[in-house]
Amino acid sequence: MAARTRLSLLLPKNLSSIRNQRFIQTEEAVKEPAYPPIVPSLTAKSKSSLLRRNEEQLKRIIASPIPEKIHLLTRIQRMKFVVYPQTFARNADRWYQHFTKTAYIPGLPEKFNVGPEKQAGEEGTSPPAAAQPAVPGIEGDAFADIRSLVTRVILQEHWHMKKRKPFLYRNQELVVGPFLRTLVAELTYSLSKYNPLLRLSSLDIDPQVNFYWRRGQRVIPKGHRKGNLEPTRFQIDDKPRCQIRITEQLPQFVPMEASYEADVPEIKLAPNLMPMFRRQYDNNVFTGAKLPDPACYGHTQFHLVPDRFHRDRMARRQQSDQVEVFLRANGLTSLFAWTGAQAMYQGFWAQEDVTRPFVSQAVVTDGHFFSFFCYQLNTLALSVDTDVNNPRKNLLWGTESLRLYDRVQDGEVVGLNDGVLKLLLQFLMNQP
Amino acid sequence: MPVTRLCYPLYQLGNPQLRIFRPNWFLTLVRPGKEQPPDTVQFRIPMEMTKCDIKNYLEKIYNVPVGTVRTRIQYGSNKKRNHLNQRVKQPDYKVAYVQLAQNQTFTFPDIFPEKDRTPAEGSMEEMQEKFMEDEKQRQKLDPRRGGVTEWFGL
Amino acid sequence: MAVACLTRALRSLTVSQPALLSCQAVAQTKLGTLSVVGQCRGFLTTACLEQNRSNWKQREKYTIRPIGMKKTGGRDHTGKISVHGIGGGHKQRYRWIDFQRLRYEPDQENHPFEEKVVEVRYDPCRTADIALVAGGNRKRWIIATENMQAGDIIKTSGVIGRMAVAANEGDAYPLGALPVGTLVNNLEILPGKGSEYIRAAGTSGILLRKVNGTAIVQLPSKQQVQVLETCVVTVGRVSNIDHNKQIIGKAGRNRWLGIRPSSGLWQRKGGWAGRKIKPLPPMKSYVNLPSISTK
Amino acid sequence: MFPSPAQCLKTAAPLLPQIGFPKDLRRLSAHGGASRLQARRHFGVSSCLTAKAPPRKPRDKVEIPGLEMVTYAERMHYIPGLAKPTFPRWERDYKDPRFYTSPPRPQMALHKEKPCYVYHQRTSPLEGVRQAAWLTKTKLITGFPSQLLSLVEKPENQIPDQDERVQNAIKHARFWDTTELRPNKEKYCNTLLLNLLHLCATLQPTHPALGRRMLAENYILGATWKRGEDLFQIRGPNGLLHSSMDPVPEVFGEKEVSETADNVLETFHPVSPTIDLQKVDVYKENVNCTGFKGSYPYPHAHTLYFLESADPRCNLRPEQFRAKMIMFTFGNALARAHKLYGTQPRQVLDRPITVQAVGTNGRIFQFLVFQLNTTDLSGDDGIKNLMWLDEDVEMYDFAKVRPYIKKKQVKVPAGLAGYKPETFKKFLALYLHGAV
Repeated sequence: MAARTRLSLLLPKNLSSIRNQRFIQTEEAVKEPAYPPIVPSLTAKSKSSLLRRNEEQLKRIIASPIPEKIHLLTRIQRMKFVVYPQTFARNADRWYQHFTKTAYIPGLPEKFNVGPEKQAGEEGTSPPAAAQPAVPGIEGDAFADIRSLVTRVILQEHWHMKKRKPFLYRNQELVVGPFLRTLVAELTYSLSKYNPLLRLSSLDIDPQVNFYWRRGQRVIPKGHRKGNLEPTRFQIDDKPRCQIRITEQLPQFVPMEASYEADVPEIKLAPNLMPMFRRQYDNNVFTGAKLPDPACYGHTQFHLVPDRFHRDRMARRQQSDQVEVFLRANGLTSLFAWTGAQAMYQGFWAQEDVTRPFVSQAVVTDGHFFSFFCYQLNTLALSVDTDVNNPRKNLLWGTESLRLYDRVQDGEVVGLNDGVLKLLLQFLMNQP
Repeated sequence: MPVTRLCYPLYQLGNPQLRIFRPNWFLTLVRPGKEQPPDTVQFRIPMEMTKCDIKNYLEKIYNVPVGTVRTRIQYGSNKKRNHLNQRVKQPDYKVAYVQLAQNQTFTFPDIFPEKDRTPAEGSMEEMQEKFMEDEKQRQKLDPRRGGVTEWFGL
Repeated sequence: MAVACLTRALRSLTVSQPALLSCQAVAQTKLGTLSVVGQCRGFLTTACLEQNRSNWKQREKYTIRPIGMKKTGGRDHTGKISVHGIGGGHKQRYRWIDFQRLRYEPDQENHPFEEKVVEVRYDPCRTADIALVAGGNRKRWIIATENMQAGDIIKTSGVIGRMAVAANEGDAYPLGALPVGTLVNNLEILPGKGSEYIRAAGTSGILLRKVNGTAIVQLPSKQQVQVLETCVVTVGRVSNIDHNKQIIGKAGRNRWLGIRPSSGLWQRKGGWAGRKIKPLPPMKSYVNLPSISTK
Repeated sequence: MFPSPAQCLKTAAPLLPQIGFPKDLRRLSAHGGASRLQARRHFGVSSCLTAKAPPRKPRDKVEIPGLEMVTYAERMHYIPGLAKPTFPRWERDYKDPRFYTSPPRPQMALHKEKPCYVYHQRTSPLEGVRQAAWLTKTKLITGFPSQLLSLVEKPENQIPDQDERVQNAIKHARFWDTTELRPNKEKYCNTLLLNLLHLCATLQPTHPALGRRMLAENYILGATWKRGEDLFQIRGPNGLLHSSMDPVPEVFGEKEVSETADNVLETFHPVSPTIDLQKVDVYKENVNCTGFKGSYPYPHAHTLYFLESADPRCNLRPEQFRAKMIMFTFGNALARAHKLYGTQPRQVLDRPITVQAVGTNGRIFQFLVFQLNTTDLSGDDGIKNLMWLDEDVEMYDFAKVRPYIKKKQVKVPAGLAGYKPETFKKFLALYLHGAV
């Protein structure tokens, strides 16, 4: 106390000299700006401070290396909508198009255009189509070989092999699942002669594909965060039957600018009316292998329609109109998740949008019917702040389901459709 | 089948074997509180009714194509207290969301449309309205004072 | 109801009074079927102690798989405590020991047979170690002897020859076939019944003498028993000989073993305390009892 | 202290209905012992009080011969005075699987006097490989066949960047396959095998004969043979089968085959060779099925792949796992031989049948080459079958997500450590056998 009083008494004497010195200093400082610019506080409870913290976080994410980046982006767990690729919801494809900002284009891209054109003619007359060389590189004998190989694969699973009777609603899993797996493996191996990309590929059986993104926002209606804006989060946990990963990227189907005019349905309603449900667990972004794997690009995914959504069961429940919708929704979400995860493995995310399109293909099948989907990821900027003035859209091409063969009768495959087989070969032959 | 316990008349020999009982259930079509997709219809239904019941009810009696049915049970509030400070429970009810099949849509009809409410010239209402408006105008503070209270004289 | 119960109780205390009727009794009189033993309930102090008790030990077929046990807590089938001081402890699984060493395999009767020791291991349910032996088409658990190891071959025979056999440890013979003075364990008291004596860790009995068709064995307690010479014994000493040197160490370890502390009630030491010098009990004879045929 | 009886009566009165009261009261009070008995009953807790009343005796029916009982059967409802009708016991005339009870065992259609010993995928034989060798009458040679290993030494039979790609396959199985930190054992075991198979199959452009192969899973095998006096069967699903259009060339020449006649099978005396096999007496005789019906285009079993942790409910120890591999390889060969040469036992097969097997637990591999020379398995003498078993070959030493640190020293670094390229060479040699 005493010291302080003494100090205060002393101060007035020295004050004038101190003041003079300070004035000189400030005049010099104006000339050369030695002070950093005035920024909001980092710790205060204000809007500007919040903005600054967000910016700093953004900078930190952009500056960090890719594994760190993915960790930072998926770190915080909140309630998120779980998107099931194989969903029971009706008319799910339109909702999913909105969530992923994807435009659906019926038919296949120009590259495979030989296939769909033939489709129309082929239903009735197969001989002219078969004569036509459909797949580049595989003609005549080579195609006949592969055709007989496919016949053998079908017969093995459906005719030759002695199996236990599958349990109720496990038929697809136990009969068609091994068939699809064998078909894909054998086709990949026999085509690796023509497609050198497949030699370096990696074939995953029952892999796991996850993707996490944000799209849209809502005002929190109640609770202690009431009134705040909260981005709507989505998570896809997909489990394809098998998938082929490659070391090089597939070429784009169309340039990015072609997607500007495409039309994406807009749905204003909350996603839980679809219905979708929210859960909270680890946010995962995963292509089927972790980051150090060299085969980090996607080639083709193969999905199996489970018994629950089998065509016959849907027809029994008078939901035949939903069959194609279901397949489309499945192809759309699975491909979006896979390509999105590939893009994120290259370091792109909502704030750093993709510089080159990412491309993957998928086949959804129930053993008899095959539907083919191609996906081109043009943008990952889906969250609210990045979505404004972003004309890019993701593109999905898809066919209706096509019948590979009619039935197996007395050790013979009846009505094997060459067009579908060629389309399958074309998909596998796709290379940069 | 209705689940309620009914006392059916005792079967006597010689009566007809096949008897049909209509369900004694009532569905209430309600206006959705939150906006629903156009193909979704919202009902209030009795507690005992199941999804299959609703589907059959709508399809068999009203010929409505039903896609899927989802139900939930709404908890009636028990927050209110009576004069003895005991909790008073509102009854629970079940809500069904019916998605229509075959691309059918449904919008809840506007039963009480907004009428044009311009009162007749020179009527009592008009005069009353005018009076009220004047009164309100008078109650307002002087905008020039810029929110300074009345008692604070300049 | 409470009032009724109370009045009923008090009424029954006063002897010389006109009886009064309780609610139930009146209900019965109304029906006109008043029996002397009415069905009214008395004061109930305890709930019915019926437990979910199926007999886990009762099985049709022998198995070497460990069987899950249900703890009794010292209660018997009526639910009353029959053994004090039991409860808790580590969970244990029961391994079914085949105590009848001379159990022939089906359709191979009366041939001496050999078995191979597969495994010697600890058993939570007894102090001795147990051994898994395999022979022919079957496997079974037996009580291990002192030096038994995995890979040993042990012999079992039911033949009593003229000469005494030179038995190895772990072999099983009838008492009549063994030389006098052999250390034995797993003693049967009736031929074919299964061994009941000398099964604890580190114990052994001595074959003292053989008298016209019977054998006299000294038990670990120094008591002598006389049994038929066809009773099968295992040669040697039971395994885990250091069991009696183990130190429990703390009260908690006894709890691990499922032993609860005694009541703690102070009781004046009476005649039970202190050393007593008593003569050994006379030799016990199991000879005259009717024997069960070996099966 | 006690209330007088009158008071008591008064207090109890409103509780009691009045009807018939005084009469019964008098009767009870006259009966002197009643009150004492009541007292005992009210304070006692013995279970006889709480017990239920004994069930009423059923009324014995009087049957008068020649007199017909009038029942209400045709009236279809109860009528007092008429007797209750008795109907014959209802027998179900249709088949309902929920209420099916099997007939006693000896009356079953497939019941046989002679028992059969069944080997299936969950059998864990006590003696392991020795027992399997006895059951299949096989001469065991440990080690890997050198002529097969020389196949892989040639550079054209190797995959480009072989070591790196194999290491990537291992890393994919052990580290990269899951979003979790590390995959569990069942998962990485399966993934590693599939990855290695995929690697081998990418040799197809250079070796077109590899295209004449096919993978099959979950097929059901069945084979029957007699060994000594006993009947044996092997049946059920087993590992992943790699089957081929062409037969696998035999590893041993005829000279070596004829030399096996001198070999003496190892016995394990006190234990019977049938120990731990399932003994059944209801079975089909002559079960012989390769698992495929019709004219299957890939009839020759090439290699069987077994996973040690394929069945979570049945964990076999390594010795028993090897025995399982031998038995099922033998079963496949035997089923094929029975199809080719008939089920009658033959002393020497014209062309021996070779089947290979690979077993793995995700780190340790077992390689087996089995050659079926004879189907005459009854006696212990004569030509024997042959097998080459390479036990416990390690693919790598450690695959650790976190480094193993002891005493502040890194004993094992994180990641794949101690990769051994020879193991994959052996794997590739078995794969390429018959295609080069």
